[in-house]
Amino acid sequence: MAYQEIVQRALRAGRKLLPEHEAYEICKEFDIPFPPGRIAGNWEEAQEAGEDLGFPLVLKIVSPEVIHKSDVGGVLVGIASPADLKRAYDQLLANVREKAGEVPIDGVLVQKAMPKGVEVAVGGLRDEVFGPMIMFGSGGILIEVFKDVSFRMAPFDQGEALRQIQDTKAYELLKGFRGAPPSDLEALTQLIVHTGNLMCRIPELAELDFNPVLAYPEGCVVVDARMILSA
Amino acid sequence: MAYQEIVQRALRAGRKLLPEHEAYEICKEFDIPFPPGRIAGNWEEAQEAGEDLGFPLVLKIVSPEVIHKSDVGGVLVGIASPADLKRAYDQLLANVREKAGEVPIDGVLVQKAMPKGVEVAVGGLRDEVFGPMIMFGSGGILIEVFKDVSFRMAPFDQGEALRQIQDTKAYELLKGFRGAPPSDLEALTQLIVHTGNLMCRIPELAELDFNPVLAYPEGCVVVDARMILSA
Amino acid sequence: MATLSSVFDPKSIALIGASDRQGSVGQIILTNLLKAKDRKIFPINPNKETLLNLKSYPDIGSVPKHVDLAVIATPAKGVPGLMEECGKAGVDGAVIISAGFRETGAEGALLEQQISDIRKRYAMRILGPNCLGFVRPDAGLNVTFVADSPPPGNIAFISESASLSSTILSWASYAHVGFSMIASLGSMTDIGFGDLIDFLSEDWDTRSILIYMESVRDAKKFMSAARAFALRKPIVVLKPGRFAEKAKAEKFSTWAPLTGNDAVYEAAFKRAGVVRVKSIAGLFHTARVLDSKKMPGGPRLAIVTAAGLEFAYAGAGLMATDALIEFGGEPARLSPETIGILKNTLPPQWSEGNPVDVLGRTDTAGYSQAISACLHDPGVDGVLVIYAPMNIAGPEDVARAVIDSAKKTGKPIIAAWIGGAQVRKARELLIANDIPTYPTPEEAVRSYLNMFNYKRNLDLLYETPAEL
Amino acid sequence: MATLSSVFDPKSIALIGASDRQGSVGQIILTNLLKAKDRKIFPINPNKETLLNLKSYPDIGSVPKHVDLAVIATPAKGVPGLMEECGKAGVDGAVIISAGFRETGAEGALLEQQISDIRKRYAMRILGPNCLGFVRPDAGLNVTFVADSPPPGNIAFISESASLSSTILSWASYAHVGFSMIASLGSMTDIGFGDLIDFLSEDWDTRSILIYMESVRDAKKFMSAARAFALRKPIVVLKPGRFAEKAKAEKFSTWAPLTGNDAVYEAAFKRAGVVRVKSIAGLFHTARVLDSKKMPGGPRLAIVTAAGLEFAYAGAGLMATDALIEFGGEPARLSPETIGILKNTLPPQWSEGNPVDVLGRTDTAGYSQAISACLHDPGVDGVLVIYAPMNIAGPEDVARAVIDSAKKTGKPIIAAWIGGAQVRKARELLIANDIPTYPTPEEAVRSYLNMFNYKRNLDLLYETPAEL
Ligand SMILES: CC(C)(COP(=O)(O)OP(=O)(O)OC[C@H]1O[C@@H](n2cnc3c(N)ncnc32)[C@H](O)[C@@H]1OP(=O)(O)O)[C@@H](O)C(=O)NCCC(=O)NCCS
Ligand SMILES: CC(C)(COP(=O)(O)OP(=O)(O)OC[C@H]1O[C@@H](n2cnc3c(N)ncnc32)[C@H](O)[C@@H]1OP(=O)(O)O)[C@@H](O)C(=O)NCCC(=O)NCCS
Ligand SMILES: [Ca+2]
Ligand SMILES: [Ca+2]
Repeated sequence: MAYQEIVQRALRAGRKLLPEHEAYEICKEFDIPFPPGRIAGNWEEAQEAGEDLGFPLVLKIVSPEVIHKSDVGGVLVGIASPADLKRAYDQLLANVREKAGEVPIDGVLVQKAMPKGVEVAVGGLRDEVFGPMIMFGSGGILIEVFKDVSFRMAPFDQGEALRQIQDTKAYELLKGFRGAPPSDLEALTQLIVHTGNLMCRIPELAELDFNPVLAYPEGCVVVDARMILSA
Repeated sequence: MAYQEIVQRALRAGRKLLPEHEAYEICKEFDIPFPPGRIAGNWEEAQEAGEDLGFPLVLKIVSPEVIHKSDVGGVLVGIASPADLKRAYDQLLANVREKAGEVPIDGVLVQKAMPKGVEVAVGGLRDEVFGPMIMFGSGGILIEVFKDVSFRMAPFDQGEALRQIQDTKAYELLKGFRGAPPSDLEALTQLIVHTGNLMCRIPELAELDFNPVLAYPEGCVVVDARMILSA
Repeated sequence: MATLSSVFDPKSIALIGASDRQGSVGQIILTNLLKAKDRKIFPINPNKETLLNLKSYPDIGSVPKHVDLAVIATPAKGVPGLMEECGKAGVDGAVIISAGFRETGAEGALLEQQISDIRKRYAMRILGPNCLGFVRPDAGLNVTFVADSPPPGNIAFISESASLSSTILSWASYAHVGFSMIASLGSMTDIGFGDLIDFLSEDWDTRSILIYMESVRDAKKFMSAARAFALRKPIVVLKPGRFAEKAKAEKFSTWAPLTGNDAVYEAAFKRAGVVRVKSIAGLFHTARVLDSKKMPGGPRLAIVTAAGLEFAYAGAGLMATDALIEFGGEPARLSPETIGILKNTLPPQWSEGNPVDVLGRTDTAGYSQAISACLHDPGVDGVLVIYAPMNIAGPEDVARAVIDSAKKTGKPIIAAWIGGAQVRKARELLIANDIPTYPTPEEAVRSYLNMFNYKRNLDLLYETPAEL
Repeated sequence: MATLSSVFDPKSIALIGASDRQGSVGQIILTNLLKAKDRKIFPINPNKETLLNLKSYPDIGSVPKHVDLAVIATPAKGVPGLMEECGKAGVDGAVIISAGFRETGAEGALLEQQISDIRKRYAMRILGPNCLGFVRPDAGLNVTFVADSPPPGNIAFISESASLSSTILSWASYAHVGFSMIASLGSMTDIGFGDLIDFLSEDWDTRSILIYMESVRDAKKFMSAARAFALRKPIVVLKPGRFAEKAKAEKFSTWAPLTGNDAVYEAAFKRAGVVRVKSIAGLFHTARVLDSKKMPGGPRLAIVTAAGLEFAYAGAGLMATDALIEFGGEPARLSPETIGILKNTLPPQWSEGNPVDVLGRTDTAGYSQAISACLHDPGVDGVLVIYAPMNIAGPEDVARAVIDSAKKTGKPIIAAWIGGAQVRKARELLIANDIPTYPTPEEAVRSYLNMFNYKRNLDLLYETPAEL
């Protein structure tokens, strides 16, 4: 499905939030890497997805009304076997029902668990004066505590993305801190540039948030994504 | 054993490094909390220690010639059962032999695994001009990447220790970031004050390094410790 | 649509609200206008036959010639009517000095809307309202009610704040810093930052632009104009609101929302190749550096201190080194050749490195040789000379040595003459000879690095895509 | 051991190396000494019968009275012999101006060691060697070879750098900032920071101490002296080497190790209650604030801008607010009562908050009322008045309004008069009336916050244990 359709469908439904799996569909068209995964509407589909993807897995709730999935126990990690998967599947639905009440549930995102990497964050926002901006910074809570973030006007090229990364302390980690192997800056700058293009090409998009993005010695991957459309 | 003895014994042996378990013996006398643990000289003692302490456990190599234990595979974590313990014990010795060669080994430190907490670091150094100084900062690699650290001349009281903490960004995390419960600042400031006293009372000590110190909603604990004596 | 030349390079000017009432706005503007070279001036005042010995006209319609620019300095409520008359009379542009529009509430906003509509109907251009006007020293053209006029030069200053315009006007003549234009934008009903930057990019005399901006109104126009200009010449901006988010969060004040998201402005300035300074002092210092016409090619500064009779303690040189590292510069590493040359010319106790300490007993020749050795070192991008009142060589003598050295090099030389009355004359001498001069070494270093950052941003600019 | 009074408050002074050779060190010192009130001066020179109409003695032994202080200004190699003679003659203290000791290498270090041994044997005290000497303006006592003398006042300046001492000497008279003492420590063979701070803590005239320190030699003595002094009065230090670690790491220069571990110094200053400034400008600004004798009780600054005729754009007031937040201050939140009072006195378009914009048409009474309303607000700790040359009220008139307001309050008022020649007289007027005055609002804000930090550090000091 083309990204315009995803956006238009949400707008028609009066939705401003594009949840993770829809965000990934858009990422796909802009060559932004994300983990293999599949939406399961019931247990059988989840089981099948698990077999196809292989373990370890992560389960995430898919609901138009749940924005902060973790807050309602809507994310379960470390699923190592088919038995784990069954337990996690039931647990996930129970958690959400208990903490979020009777919200509509579109299914469960069965996602391949990604290995550890250097955590960074990439974001986008549309400034009413200057237009699309791309933010890069340390991932997780670091970005908030250390305000370790740098902005650029989109679009821009990989050279500029590299300078954006170099503006932040995250660069120290990415270079390979304390003997760790350096992260793949080629892939990461590509991801940032593609995110810039995405913000430019979809004017309906008000904000996007890829946090964390995991950077590896080879490649990098967005492991949580949200996009918000303008009113 | 009184701290003077530990220090004198090391000096007599021509050692400048006090390894983790010796550092803890000194900590004990200054009311600085560390994880329950025991030195095992052979597998039987390790097994017994495991039974007494309870799982999960951490194993660490004890050798006067291994300063950076992790670098030689000399630390194994996540030991959940007696079977794990056996595997880990053998693995540990094999790792060290492979990576460090035929170094003298005094035994294995069997230590109770501590739950996750906010990671901070406490250090001490003796300046040739101003005397004992205490350093506080973010734990792990953050202290190095973000230079998030504040110094005070020792000794000082808990009020000053609190201001020292407040000089750093770690304070944001300790206050309870993003809805997390606040850490026990009473316990942490006490630990810092005691560390100051320790530096003042042991003039032979050139440097000490508690990194990380884990802070909890109740209490806090040093989970790695090193002390270095003056030449 | 009339071009901006009708506003900023008018051959004929009518002043609506001209007056001979001593000290009135209309009288000061008229006096200023009459100093202009080769421009026709038409005072307009319904109650006067003549003003300052000039024939006065009752209204714009009665002026017998074509009027390029009407300067309006009468109370706000009459301005829409006057603009309509101007339109009918075929006037091309207007500078509206009058306050009392958008900034005063709904009623004023309505007046401003009327002006804007009239302007569009007649295809006129407007600077203001609520502005100080503009000055072009080279043409002797002062369209403001401030009597000062700076020396002619190559810097243009565009300000959203009228009081900062008049501050720069007052400061410029004192500091011997020349300007090609000083313009106050006021309400920006028509002419905004982008328009003026575009206009100035065609102006032969303007080699750099300084801006005081509180918020950009037309971001797109600003970005493309600034970017195009910055590709060839420096633009430096002073913009408040760096802590707007914090001020808002802590309810410190109400202005925060006005100044926008600072991180976004920062990114926009980066993209456009605009250098940002953070304080009014930074603006002054940068103006001085721009006026000196020599740009740092790199961050490596050599420091020549004249630490007087003392041998062991470098004082000011150390402070300068601290500032250099703090603000991202680099103390230059002198080559073995340079060290060799210095060894032959300086007393045996000299510092043997950077800062180069020209010891007390050395006469001015010592400074000249040290400065020249540093300038010839390929590892040196610029030289800072520091003078403190303890030297055996007099402050003016050392200043003259610096001035001579500056004539022989393309690298920037900056000066810090520390102290009181004793060094004042030397400072004035340096300033009059276009050596950027500061009261302390740290301020000198900071301003050097600001200019280097401009250079670097410029270099980076060529690597980013051209389209917005 | 003789007390420091023999050095810093000598009743009888011998100058060894006195001269009448015009411009020589010995001649300038002698001329300076002769201006002292109620002190016996004995010139010593083996080749002269009289010097400047005074009987000269061939050596210290020939002086018929007891000598408290010997000032030595002859070449280094002869100094140990002269010190020995001083000791024998029962002299209590010496100021050794001569250079050529430790700072020049092994041979000089040996000379210095000899001096030190002799000093101990005779229980004398020494300032120097390799120092500029000291000045005590109140007593008219200038024991240096710099002719300037600052006005008497209540600040003591102790400097490891001679050139910074002479800079402050030159600057002080220009800035109308009074000093109780200016002393250059030189080599610190005997008298160091700690000794002098202890001495000054007993000095009635000294109400604050400024220090330029490159490294402390006796840390323990410095800490206890500084801490004791700082409990009652301000100590402010300027110390280079903040980036010594970085400079060392990147091999920028060789001085890094000299200045010690900066984080450790920072902690030591905190413990002692010493405020650190980071630049020479910071030192000057702080001196001005100390001279004004009013200390900020908190970080909440009200800003009164005289933004002239303009309504919508605050310019300088915004820049001041930025600086205030950046450096850890707080824009004062005006109480409803204050807002009410201001509403009644200011034009309807005023800013309704802090910065308080006294609009253009207001006469000086408007400024006085606005300043007074802010000063009476319990939520305001200090007031910054900003003047830019666009005001209808003249720069000196507004300055006088500020001076009058300052007389009626214990809260600090600071001023920023921006611009060029137009505001120079007003600045001088403010300075002469002890209003700390700056060329830009950001510098004013920064200096205010430096002084507030002093206050806060002092408060914290009472909470930390007294023993080191
Ligand atoms: C523009 C302004 C200065 C005029 O104020 P003023 O001088 O008090 O106004 P006046 O009513 O006296 O008018 C000025 C002159 O124009 C004359 N005049 C009035 N209407 C006129 C008209 N339609 N055509 C020509 N002249 C006219 C007046 O007779 C007077 O001349 P006089 O001195 O010979 O009597 C004032 O309204 C204003 O806006 N001040 C603020 C300016 C400002 O702050 N600008 C922005 C900078 S930030
Ligand atoms: C101290 C110093 C200034 C003397 O230099 P100078 O004036 O060239 O020395 P001179 O040899 O001419 O001696 C000075 C006078 O003392 C006289 N003198 C020499 N020996 C003497 C003695 N034993 N007793 C008394 N007077 C003596 C000399 O005859 C001369 O007098 P004159 O001018 O009448 O001939 C110089 O050695 C010095 O150290 N300069 C650096 C000072 C400095 O930097 N201080 C530290 C600040 S950072
Ligand atoms: Ca000039
Ligand atoms: Ca004074």
